[in-house]
Amino acid sequence: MLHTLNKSPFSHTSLENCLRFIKPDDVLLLLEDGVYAATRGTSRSHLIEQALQNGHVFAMQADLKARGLTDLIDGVQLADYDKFVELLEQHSSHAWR
Amino acid sequence: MLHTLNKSPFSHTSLENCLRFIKPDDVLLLLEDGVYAATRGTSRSHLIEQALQNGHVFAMQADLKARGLTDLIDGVQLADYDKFVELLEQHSSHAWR
Amino acid sequence: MSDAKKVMITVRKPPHGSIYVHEAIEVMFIVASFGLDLSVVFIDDGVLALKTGQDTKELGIKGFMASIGAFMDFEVTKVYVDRQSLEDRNMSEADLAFIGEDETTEQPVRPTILDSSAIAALMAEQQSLMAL
Amino acid sequence: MSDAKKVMITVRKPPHGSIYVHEAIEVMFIVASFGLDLSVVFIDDGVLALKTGQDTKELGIKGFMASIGAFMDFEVTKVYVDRQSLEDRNMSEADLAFIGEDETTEQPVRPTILDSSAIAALMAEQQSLMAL
Amino acid sequence: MKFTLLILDGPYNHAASDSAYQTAQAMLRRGHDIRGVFFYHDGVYNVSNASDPPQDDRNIPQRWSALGAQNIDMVVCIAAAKRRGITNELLVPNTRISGLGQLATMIIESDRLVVFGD
Amino acid sequence: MKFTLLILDGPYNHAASDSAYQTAQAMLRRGHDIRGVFFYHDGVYNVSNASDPPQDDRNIPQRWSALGAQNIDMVVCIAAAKRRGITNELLVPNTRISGLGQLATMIIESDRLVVFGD
Repeated sequence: MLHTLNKSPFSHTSLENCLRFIKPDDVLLLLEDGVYAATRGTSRSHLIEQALQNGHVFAMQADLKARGLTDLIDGVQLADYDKFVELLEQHSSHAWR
Repeated sequence: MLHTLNKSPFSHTSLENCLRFIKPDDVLLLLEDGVYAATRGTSRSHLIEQALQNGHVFAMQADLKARGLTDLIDGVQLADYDKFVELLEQHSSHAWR
Repeated sequence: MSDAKKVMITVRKPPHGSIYVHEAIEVMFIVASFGLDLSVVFIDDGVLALKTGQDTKELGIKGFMASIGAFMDFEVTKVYVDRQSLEDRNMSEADLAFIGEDETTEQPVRPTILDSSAIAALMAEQQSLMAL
Repeated sequence: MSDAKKVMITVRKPPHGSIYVHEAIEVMFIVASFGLDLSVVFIDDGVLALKTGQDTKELGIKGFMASIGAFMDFEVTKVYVDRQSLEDRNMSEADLAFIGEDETTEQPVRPTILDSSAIAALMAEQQSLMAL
Repeated sequence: MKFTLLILDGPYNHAASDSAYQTAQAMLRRGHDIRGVFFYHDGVYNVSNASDPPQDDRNIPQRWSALGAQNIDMVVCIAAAKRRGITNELLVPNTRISGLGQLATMIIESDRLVVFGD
Repeated sequence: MKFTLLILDGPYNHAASDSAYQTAQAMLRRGHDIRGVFFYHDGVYNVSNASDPPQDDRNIPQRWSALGAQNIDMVVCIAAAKRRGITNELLVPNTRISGLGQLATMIIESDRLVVFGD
């Protein structure tokens, strides 16, 4: 499964709710405001740290750049739209909005 | 001050954020999906219980009925639109969305 | 039906503050009518859409309690609710609206409550997942 | 100016995922130009709009870093940021973009960081509050 | 008392528009003046004459139009409207498109501003 | 592979519409077919020909229209469109209004569905 998530972890509970439904080896792709979850040292960083223990976490590079985010949690991988489509080829996806 | 809040406390952090800015004797009015915060025994009930220690909390009756909510936290008062306007007469308002 | 594509609709928004649930139900009825193998899962605030006793008259908007009661009539039969989401909202099985009647026993039927791990397993079986 | 009505604009949404911040800035510039006594407060995810180093080119959308840098030129001078919101997001004063230059010292100026109690006190003084 | 309402989200999709309308009705019932209603962000979709809701549902643009007929200034922000495709031809009667300056003026001429949005 | 995209929120207001477009472009780059793009909820606002964004901004409805010109089926849900005021007269070229059955058909005829929304 590929889980996509586009909400800030500070204003929405989508990320913490989504984590209950991620199985080992599932992939989580952060896009739009979801990429804020990938930043280090915040009050919500533990959520992605937890997700990384189970499976892969990607963050959309264009969304990170737009938001000036460079200090990412170790293990978060960068994705562009081609990578996103590659993940979509490999998995069915659910959008956590 | 009158604070209005229209977001579910389960999906959004608006309520807990709003509480930091409520002063003693301020009024909090829950409307739309915000009225879910007024229900008893949930994982978020403590937020309104906390708000009640400082000031008045109202919940819009039409929104409660629409959502089938009857088991409210003690101290939450019911409001209709005339009461809402009465509160608006007495206070400037900020909308926590 | 076993060859039919598996499609899941997830509902995670609360009712009435927005039109999402209302329009999600319209999709359920159509998708079911096309013979797709539909599962519907209510998660997070979505479980609030199933609460008994909702009355939107005073709000001046159309509710959808009647549609929920007709789920099974419209072949929306696999209806699941996330247990944790219910507990967080102080809801129990008795708070859930009926979605139709059992064909043989004629007893009213409620959605099925599942743990999140069971829902995750169900998600993994789907060909398409629609978060509405 | 002391007779001017006190108006506060609060920004609580994050940038770029939606147009709210972009359109909020348009309102700030107009309200300030009408001689209203404007305060602007960035709270919750709104503080992320002020982060340095944002580059929306690759996203294909217009950013608003230039507008933020021109706040003081457009008479948006009372700009406040909630301290707790910064801390939750691992941001410090150095992460905040400049909003213009001090007229006398010509030094670049950052928004002013305030505790929530100070912001609440400021809110109480306003005649109108616009949550955008 | 003189009120201005600021409406930030679209009709049908979000309840903000309904809450605002009910509040406006209550203001009039209680004898207040409404200086104006200003539509911003997705709120500009509220006054489209092309809206054709189901027969048994409320007609939100018509409701706003009826409020405008009571001599209440109903203004749609031009910048927000342009990008979202709301033009003069699409407006219900008794509403108009203008600039954000109208919002500033409404605030200046009102005692209270009330904001409704998602 | 054959993809269908479901778009649930409006243009400019939410990035969902932009993300969907960028994803569609990448799908075509990688040699995939797009069976269709279906616009639902506020997504129906994406294809209004009345949209007139600033000169220096992207034109979202035109982008969808250009995608439709590449023989991709661009469908707007009729029920969602009616209440929100999107009519046949307001559609950009290469898009059409139809029922939810088209979404069901797209799903049946696709390998993957991808959802974009606020």
